[in-house]
Amino acid sequence: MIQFDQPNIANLPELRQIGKPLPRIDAMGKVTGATQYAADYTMPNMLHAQVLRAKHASAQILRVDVSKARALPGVVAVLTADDLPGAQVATDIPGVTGTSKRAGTDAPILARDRVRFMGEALAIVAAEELAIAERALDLIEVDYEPYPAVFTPEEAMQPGAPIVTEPDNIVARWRIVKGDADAALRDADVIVERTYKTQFIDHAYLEPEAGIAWVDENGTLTIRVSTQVVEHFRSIAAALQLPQNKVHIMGTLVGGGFGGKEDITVELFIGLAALKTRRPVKMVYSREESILAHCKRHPFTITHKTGVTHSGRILASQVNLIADSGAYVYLSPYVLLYAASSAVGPYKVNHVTVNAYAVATNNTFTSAFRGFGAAQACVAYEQHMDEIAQALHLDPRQVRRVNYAQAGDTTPNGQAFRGAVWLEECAQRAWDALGETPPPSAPNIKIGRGLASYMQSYGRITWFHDTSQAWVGLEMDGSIVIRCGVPDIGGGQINTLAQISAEVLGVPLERVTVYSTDSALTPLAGTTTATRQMYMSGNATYQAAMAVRKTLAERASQHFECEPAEIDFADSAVFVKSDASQKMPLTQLIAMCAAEGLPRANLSLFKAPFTEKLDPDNAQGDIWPDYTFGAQAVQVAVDLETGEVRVLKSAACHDVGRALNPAAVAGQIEGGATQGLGYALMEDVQIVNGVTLTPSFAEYLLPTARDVPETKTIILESGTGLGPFGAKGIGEPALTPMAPAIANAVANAIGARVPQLPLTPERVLAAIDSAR
Amino acid sequence: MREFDLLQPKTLNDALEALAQNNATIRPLGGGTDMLVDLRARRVQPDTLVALQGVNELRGVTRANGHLHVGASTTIAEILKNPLFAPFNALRQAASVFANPMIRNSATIAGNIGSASPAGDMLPPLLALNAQIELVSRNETRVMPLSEFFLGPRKTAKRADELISSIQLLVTSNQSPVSNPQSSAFYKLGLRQADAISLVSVAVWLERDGEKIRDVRIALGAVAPRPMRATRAEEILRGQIFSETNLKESARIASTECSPISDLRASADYRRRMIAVYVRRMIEQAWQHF
Amino acid sequence: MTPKLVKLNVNGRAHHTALAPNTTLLHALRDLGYTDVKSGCEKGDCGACGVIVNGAVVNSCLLLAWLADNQEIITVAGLGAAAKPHPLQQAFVDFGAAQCGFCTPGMIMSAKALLDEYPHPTDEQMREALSGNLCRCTGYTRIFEAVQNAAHEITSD
Amino acid sequence: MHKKTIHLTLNGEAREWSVYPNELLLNVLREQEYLTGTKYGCGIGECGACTLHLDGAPTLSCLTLAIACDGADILTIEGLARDGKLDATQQAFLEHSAFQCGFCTSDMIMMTRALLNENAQPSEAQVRDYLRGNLCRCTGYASIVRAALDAAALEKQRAEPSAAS
Repeated sequence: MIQFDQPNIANLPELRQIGKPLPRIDAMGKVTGATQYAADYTMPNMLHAQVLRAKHASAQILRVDVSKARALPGVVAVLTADDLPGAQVATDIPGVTGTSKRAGTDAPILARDRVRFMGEALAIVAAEELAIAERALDLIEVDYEPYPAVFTPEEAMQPGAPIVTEPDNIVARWRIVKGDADAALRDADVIVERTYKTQFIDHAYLEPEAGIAWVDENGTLTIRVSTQVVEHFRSIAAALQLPQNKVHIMGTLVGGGFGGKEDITVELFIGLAALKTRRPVKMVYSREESILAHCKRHPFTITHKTGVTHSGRILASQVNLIADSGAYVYLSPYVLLYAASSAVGPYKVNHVTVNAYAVATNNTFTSAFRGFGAAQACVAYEQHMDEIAQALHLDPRQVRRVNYAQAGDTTPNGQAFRGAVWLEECAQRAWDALGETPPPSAPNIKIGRGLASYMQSYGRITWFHDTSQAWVGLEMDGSIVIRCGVPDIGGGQINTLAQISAEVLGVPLERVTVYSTDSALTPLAGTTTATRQMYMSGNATYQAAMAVRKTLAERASQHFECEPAEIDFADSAVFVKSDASQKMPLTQLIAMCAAEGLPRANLSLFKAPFTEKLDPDNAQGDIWPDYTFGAQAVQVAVDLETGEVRVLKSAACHDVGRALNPAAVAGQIEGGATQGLGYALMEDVQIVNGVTLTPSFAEYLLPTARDVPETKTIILESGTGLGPFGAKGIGEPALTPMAPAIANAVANAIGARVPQLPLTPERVLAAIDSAR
Repeated sequence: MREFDLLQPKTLNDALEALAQNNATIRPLGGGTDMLVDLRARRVQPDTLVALQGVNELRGVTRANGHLHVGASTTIAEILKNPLFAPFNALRQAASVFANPMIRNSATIAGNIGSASPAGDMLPPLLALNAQIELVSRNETRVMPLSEFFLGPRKTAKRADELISSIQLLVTSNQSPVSNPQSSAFYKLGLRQADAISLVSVAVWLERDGEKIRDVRIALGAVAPRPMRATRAEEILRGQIFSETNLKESARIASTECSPISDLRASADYRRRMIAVYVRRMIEQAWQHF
Repeated sequence: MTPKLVKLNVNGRAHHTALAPNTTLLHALRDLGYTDVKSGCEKGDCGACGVIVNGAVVNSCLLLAWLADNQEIITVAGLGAAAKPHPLQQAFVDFGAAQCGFCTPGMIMSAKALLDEYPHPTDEQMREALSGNLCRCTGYTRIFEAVQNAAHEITSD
Repeated sequence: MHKKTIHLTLNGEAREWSVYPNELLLNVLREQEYLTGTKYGCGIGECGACTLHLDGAPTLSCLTLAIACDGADILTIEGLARDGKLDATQQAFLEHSAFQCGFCTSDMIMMTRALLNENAQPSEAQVRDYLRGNLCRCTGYASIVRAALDAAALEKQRAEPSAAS
């Protein structure tokens, strides 16, 4: 159930569609099966591609012999690294990390001399039928020679450890210094030092990675692919040595992303095969391939050393973070920055030192995942808040209360929080929503409660100089067309734009059509990552729609002989606010504008705040446009004899600034919390000595319909967000506080803490033993 | 997926004929929920599959001569729905947590038995209920206690030319004046609330005589190379007064009788401990059912 | 491995199609154009490929197509279309139960099978019926609301 | 109605087709072989868009039963270029921009190829006469005729490389 609260709505304009839980425009296609996802497209004369993947985590490749595979009838092409000299996948964001790109940053498309993780791609087969391609993989002979390997960041940081990527294994580091933590720790009444660990997890979108590529008659490589980033056409062009305007990404509706479709997936494999064969080539990852060979969430080891007063006030924090980057760099430097910058959470701490390292190992590579480092940081800082309270014999909520940041307080980087910072409000409401604690159902059951507050940025890093563009136009029949490059990954990205334009132009939502996700045909809108599309493309759409409205209002004001400000639009009509009889159909006004050559469309670019890079000495400076704040409370039952944990109740409260579509917002919050539940209790990509022990959904467990608790979702609207109508992003924030809230609830129930996610029954039972 | 030929016999004779004619690479196909997964993973490499779906002799659940005859092709979903299974609480409980509803609609009882996974959900309750298994081939029919059927992980006493034709369960009625009341219970400990692979599973069956446990069978899953009976733990309880002390001792013995391994889901030590907990709980639960 | 002509009755339409014995119903349906049947794991773990065969919802990835010869198969597209959606489909739209939408076809088929058996399912029955269909976006809450409201809608007609 | 298996050569490669007696060559090419260069324009032999070479002779594939092609040698526009090198007719059409929408281009080229096979030095009148059954709605034929004539010259030039230098 959604509780809906509007404590600060007075400064918002009258709204007719924004704020309503309208059915999404993409919903009917999805529920009737009409929506076509990437794997649903076929083309005449299409080939099927499969990729041969390394069977060793670290090895020299002595020989790759594809002759037998090439000779198999029905095989059209077998490609190895020899067929694409020099081609690399850029895994750093081109042009934004500035100075010099670290050596060894890029990943090969196909491994040539060495494989660095089990599952790395070695060869591509394109064949007439999928079964033939699969058979051809068996015919490729590879000789490996084992190469020294390292599987934990701690070992990889030791001198003399095998080097995974040149020049050394520390692929990224951040050192943040604010105030003087050493000195302030000396003044503390109590010092609490603890270490927390998180695991590899998999995005586990229901739609495996998929795409189809073809070369058109102009030599343009077109790739229809399930992606969060159509702008990859540039790095694809670079890798395949094509001009940027000869690579065309046509996105599709994406069957779940969560960061896992932020990096390139099938694009280069099918792109290469299409270029070589000049035939359409389709590739769909198997589930096993998706789990084995695509990126994972970074495991972190986070150590907090915190100095506090007896009353619970935090004086200083020293935080060390070590992240496992896996075999390649990908987005590790930025994931690490998110974690480092939010290391002490939404609390006012004047003296902070953060040291953060991302370290290469021979594990599957890690990269973006909803929450992007900030979620891992929250697992640590929110458990640590409870442990501080325990050390001081105080109520954890009280310790949070005395330390919550206020507007104007600063992050470890010195960035000041702006707008409403409703941490206490959210925590109180989430906690209250749990209601009375029920008695345990059996003597061996203990009930526990936990809370976690959080901060999570929305919008990209501000020194990336982020922009988005949208085109909004009115058709002659009064329908709206939006053109915007936004990929819709299921969060309602497209519907949000539709709802904004429908509101501004007074047209029913169902009369809006959005053409999206095409790198060549829709204005580029940037990535569907970093909780940025509502903020960025929402604002671009708002600006474009407002520009159209302005033209129309001016023309209407001439007709009605009034001021343009007196004109309003609703229900496909235009009218004078103060005199309802002064009214005409929108189509009539559109026709007048068309007859006079007045523009009925606008292309608008929205710019996020731009900042300079951080101070290299102490990482001081602004990093993000703004933050979302909120809290998650849970109630759990723990079986003291078995360690089994059941989450009984979940209550989330987030200040989303403005809920443009409350049903969609609640859907994000509920879905994010459920991912957080999986993170806390069952999800674990177990990679042991480089071998993934959890290659399918039988071993890698997602929460089922039976695992989700009674759920309350409380949406607060401060109206102070930077998005249209004062909205804040909620995509990533929804997940962030759930796992630590559950960890705190379990600790509350059993009187001991499991410092390592996930909280398996066995680990919980061990903690119960230790507390006895 | 691997290439194979698919035979679709309409009669049991035709199916058995096919199995008798072919070499060792022929395999029967029941609901397919294990077989297709194994085929994809290349765990099995048959040249020929014999689909049993169309063989009517393998269908149906009938009650006769004090026994329930459960056709090999009986689906797990049917065990949940058919009232004839009502006396077999442990079997019903196992069916209710077996994989998920879609799998239950396809998966068959014989398929679960034939797969002989140490963690097969239906196996401990069938052992606790002292099920008999009937195997048929072109030349003979043999019936054996299910406890003798499992030889090791995925290894059974079934020959390649044989099919599981039915399972037989002894039916007794709690209303009957001639027999003692009986009760059974099952629990599966998994890592989530549905569609989980068992860390351990426990099934117990009790026959009550006043305040005494007249007879008892305890079966364990996922803690040995094959589903097993905890016979020494049974001995502690058999013919004894139902007491907390006996219960705990029996549970303790059960945990020493099993030989679990450590794997990605849990350690051997944890599994042993959970056997002790759940043997005790299931006996309590079955007792409370009286 | 000789192909055989198989008759698949899908959503009331008969298809005669030559299929190899190792073709799963999932691939047979998708090759016939029923791309509303999704492939998520191909081993019965996720439920995205759920279809109703002779009244029972099954994983089409675990059923060989030959064994569906002459059987009645219903996919989500057979329940209704945009012009005339099934009450379950309408409820999924109205309650925001579809986010990325990839699990939605299988989820609706399991919900359909549930409501066929229990027109007024309890929360327990509903959760169990949907427990073989993984959803990674919604956290299931909105799906539960949609199913219960559809049940109400169907039975009040 | 039963399918029959036939064998033929398509663009130089051996093919086995299983076809119903009533299937048209044009449709089999487009739908089974995905050779969509051969176009459907009218279905009654009035436009020439479906022209290909059957045993060397220009043939309307919309009026040809596939089942009758057992043992035949078929060449379509896709098989004209050899070893990555355009045929002289293709090169000439390219250089003369002898197309606008491009829909008749395949058949015009296939006809020109057939013409040059029969007559290496055709006159303009002979070109126009040969192409009379192939309709073009865009170009007014002028550029096509120029291309056809030039193709003859180009081919002559290719055959005598020394004369060209």
